[in-house]
Amino acid sequence: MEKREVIKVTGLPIVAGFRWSVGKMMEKFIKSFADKKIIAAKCPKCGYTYVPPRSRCGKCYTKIEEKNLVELSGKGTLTGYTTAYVELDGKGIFLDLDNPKVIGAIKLDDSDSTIFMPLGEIDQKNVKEGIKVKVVWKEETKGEIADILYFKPAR
Amino acid sequence: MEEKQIKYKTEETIATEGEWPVGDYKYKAWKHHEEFKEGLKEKKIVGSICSGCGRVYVPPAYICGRCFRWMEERTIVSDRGIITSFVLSNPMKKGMKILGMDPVDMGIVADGEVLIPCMVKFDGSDSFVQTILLNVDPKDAKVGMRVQVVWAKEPKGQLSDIEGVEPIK
Amino acid sequence: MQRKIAIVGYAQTHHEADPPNTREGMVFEVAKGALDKAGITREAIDTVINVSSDYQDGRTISNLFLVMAEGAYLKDESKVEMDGAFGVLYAMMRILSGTHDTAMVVGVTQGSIFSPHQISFYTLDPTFDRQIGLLNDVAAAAIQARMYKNKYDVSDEQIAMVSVKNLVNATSNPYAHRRIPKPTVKKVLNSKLYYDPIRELNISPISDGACALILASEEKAKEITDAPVWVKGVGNCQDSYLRDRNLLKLESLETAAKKAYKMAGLKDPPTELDVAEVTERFSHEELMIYEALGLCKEGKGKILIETGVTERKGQTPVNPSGGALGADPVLATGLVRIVEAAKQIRGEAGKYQIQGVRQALAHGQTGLCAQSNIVFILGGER
Amino acid sequence: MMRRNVAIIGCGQTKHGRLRNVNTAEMISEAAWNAMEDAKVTPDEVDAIVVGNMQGFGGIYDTELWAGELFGAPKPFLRITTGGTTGGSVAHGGYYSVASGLHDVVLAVAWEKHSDSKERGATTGLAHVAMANMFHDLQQGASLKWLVSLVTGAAIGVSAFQASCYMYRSGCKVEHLDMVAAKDRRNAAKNEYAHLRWPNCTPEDIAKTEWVSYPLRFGHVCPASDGASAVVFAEEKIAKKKAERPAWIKSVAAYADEPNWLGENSQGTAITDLSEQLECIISAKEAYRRAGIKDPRKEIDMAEIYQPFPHQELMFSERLDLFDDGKAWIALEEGQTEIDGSMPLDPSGGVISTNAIGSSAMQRVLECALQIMGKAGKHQVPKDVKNAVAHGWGGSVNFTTVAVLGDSPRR
Repeated sequence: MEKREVIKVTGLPIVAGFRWSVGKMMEKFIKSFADKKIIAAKCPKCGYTYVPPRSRCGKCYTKIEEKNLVELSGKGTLTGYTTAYVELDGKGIFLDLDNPKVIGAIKLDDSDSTIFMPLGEIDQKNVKEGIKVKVVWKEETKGEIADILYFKPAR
Repeated sequence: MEEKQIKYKTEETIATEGEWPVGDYKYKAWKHHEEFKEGLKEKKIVGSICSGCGRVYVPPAYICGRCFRWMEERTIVSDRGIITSFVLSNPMKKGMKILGMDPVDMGIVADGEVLIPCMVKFDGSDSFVQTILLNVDPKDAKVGMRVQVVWAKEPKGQLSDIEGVEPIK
Repeated sequence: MQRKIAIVGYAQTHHEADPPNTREGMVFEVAKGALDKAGITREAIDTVINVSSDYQDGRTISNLFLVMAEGAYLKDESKVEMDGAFGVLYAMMRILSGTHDTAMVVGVTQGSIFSPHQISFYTLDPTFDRQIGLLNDVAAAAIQARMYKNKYDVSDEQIAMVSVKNLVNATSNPYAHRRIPKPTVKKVLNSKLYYDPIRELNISPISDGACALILASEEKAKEITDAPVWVKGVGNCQDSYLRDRNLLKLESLETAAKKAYKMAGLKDPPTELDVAEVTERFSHEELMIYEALGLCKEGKGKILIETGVTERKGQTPVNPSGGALGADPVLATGLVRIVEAAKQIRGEAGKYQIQGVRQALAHGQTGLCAQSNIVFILGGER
Repeated sequence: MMRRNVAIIGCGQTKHGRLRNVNTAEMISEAAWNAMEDAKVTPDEVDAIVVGNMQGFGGIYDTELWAGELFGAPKPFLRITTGGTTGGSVAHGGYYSVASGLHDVVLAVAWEKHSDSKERGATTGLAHVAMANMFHDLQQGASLKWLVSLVTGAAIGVSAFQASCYMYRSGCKVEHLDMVAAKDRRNAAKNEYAHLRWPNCTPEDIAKTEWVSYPLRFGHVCPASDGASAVVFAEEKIAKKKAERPAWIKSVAAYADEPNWLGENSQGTAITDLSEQLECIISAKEAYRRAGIKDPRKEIDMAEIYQPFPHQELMFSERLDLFDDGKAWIALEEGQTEIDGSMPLDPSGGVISTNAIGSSAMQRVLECALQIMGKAGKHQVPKDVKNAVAHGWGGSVNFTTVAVLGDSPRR
């Protein structure tokens, strides 16, 4: 039995890299960030509005095309939240955060999806379900996901 | 010639990026190679033998899936055997990058060298071991060829103690 | 069902954080253990279903290296890459089709070699949520827990009571991983805060473990054992992606449960089920599971835990083994639930045996906030 | 007991190639919708969905959790993943889902999106099969020369070694591999969904390509494709109602052998001939027995074989008992395996022309179904196809999936 001892094997520092093509709908969505716009896909049949947009309605299976894209105001309602005291380091370890982050579940006005985005400019005590929030853009936007900094209380 | 081939391609949309840190896993393994390396130090090839079917596994394996039992016994097999398959690399060139290394520059292989990775079944074993066929003209490499181990001058008890195999004269 | 199917053998490892055992060793241990338990040899098995994950194992086609250890050499073999309970579903399909009569399902995960939480991150939409980088299974569950708490006025203490119940139960289960002396609500509420309101003891532990189970058709089951545990019903369903789902209830679990109840002929599950073994990766989730399974009305899960209905001595004990909060070898966890439910029916649960169990429920899940669920109804009598 | 008959009533796929204008979810749903439309069913009529791909290649875990809604979620989903055989295993899963009586109509979808990987070709995924072993060997003091020989010499993994074994066993020559590759590239030119199409390709064209590592040339090697394929399975009554000529699944079998290359963490395995492929012999035998096929050489009309490398078409056609062991190259020389031959092999062009790995073995099933349904278009074989065999191959050369399809239900 003592023969069946176990050793640990560590790998070479290799990382597998990926670059996911986003498709036409998502490309429009991300590129429109350059103009500080958030667009969504509205199902032509049932009206369910997806943000980020997608090419097929998950509720009634109708095909959604580029002509069904609509622009949102960038304002919305906080429907849920959590304060993060840790974050993953990318290798599976939870690291403690010196400054806890608030993650918001946000339903943008005129859309039905919930997006999960960082909240900023807000005191943790004031984070409540139902408050109105709005998007805060980088000063100079380039048409990339990082153009959205966070959401903050609307008033 | 290339232009006769039609390969389907579309226009590109932008892409998002991400990674999978495959090097950060902390795998667990048996100490089967420790046993194997102990043998190499004395120029011996260690295998495990199944008490059920008598098959000999090299390097030692721990479970015989045929007889569904642990393999506790060990045995020594010959350092001579036959080539069961081989392939030829293209000639090594300076400037080639393999896993980020330039093997010619690093002196691992000679400029123009053709590597012959091969599989060898040592006499008395039921496994093949993957190694390199040395000291032979690539044109003369054959499946079925009798070979013997080329041992490192001073075996240290590591896998590289088997430098490769060469034809038995 | 067009054939009757029974569980005739099972085995699990002692689930631990980082045991001195390999993937291969664990799989061999449980495969052999399950055969021994059933009193049969490898030759009697027709088909083998492996349950493991390439991401969890850090090997593409990770099951190929396990063929010999799981007893699948020259067997009709396949792999399900979801919770182990889905593996049982596939094994059942193979027997129901009439192609096979006996099947072994083997699930394995080594949380110690790479974190399942990191892997949960890889299930996110790579074109958006993965880029935002905030979510993972714990963060998503925290948002859900907060929503649930607010909507139904559930307190942190009530949620902590789920952890206490399961951790107390785990102390008498020799296979459980997380054993803390005298778990209390205070201990749970004082444990490290991850994502508010979720603390360390609200999250299932990261375990290494394996589990195997043998299924047989009616004819074979009767040859093999005097105490077959019959699979009376099964149902499964996968929900929409996180963004377009109502997080306040586990709709796909409700659908799955209804299907399983119907197949098993249950009319009033809370009274007809003697015990349930469910996969609660987070303690609030167990309350939501009560509701989805129809053990209580929406938002009333807290009453079941407060009044002790789901305690070992309660009317419908849930997770007498300690559940996933007691041990969570991710892909094997649902399989363990089925085994624990079967043990209760056979009266083999030892110190945590519930008296007089004739009908039991087992649940497995995959995905963030329990996106894909499967429910089994097991029974002892014909 | 009564066995339930199951048929394929619809097939769908994407074009294969470098698909950079869609994301994975859109790619999968395109194939799924094509199949549902072909089968004349809506998602509401589909009871359950079986999916699979090789997760390491695209970098997304359980893609269907994100993508499922585009083709049917909420619904019961089952993910089956077995390496190269994934597509075959997913198809088998679809078959068993219906045959079990638990579901009546099931959609099976398999895919791969290689171009999402930053590394060239399929190297990410393939290297990961061996990665854990390689790390282990290096930690145990394997030499750099050994590593270089492994990476350069055996760049296409174990297949070059297998070709070497097979050529020794059968006496076939590199010229025969050139002939197979040329035939399959010509067949692919007739298949609008194929990735690499080469009209009028000759063995001489192939012979002009450079060595990857002897005995395999670049002209022999499959491309790394993006693509998805899907089929709809239905029970007998629905199948007869929905499809004019359904493709009946007569049997499936998928036996596993000991890993042919190395075992877990480079332990030895007791196999020395990579071209023996016992698991394929047994899978075929079982599949024929279950299908009631007594003489496959007479009863099988065509085969779709999983052959990312040309020696595999010859080797597996023998293991599937369509030719004698070591004699397939003679049939090749005689033109029997051509699209208009007596035993057409891979009229679609096969994996050598299109390899979206997770989908490839599903494609074999799909292509057999198309041939039986008479829907294969320009690559429809001229003879009447009554029975066809679909093969998948993978793992460490130790997994095989076999499905026997026919124009009538199993009796």
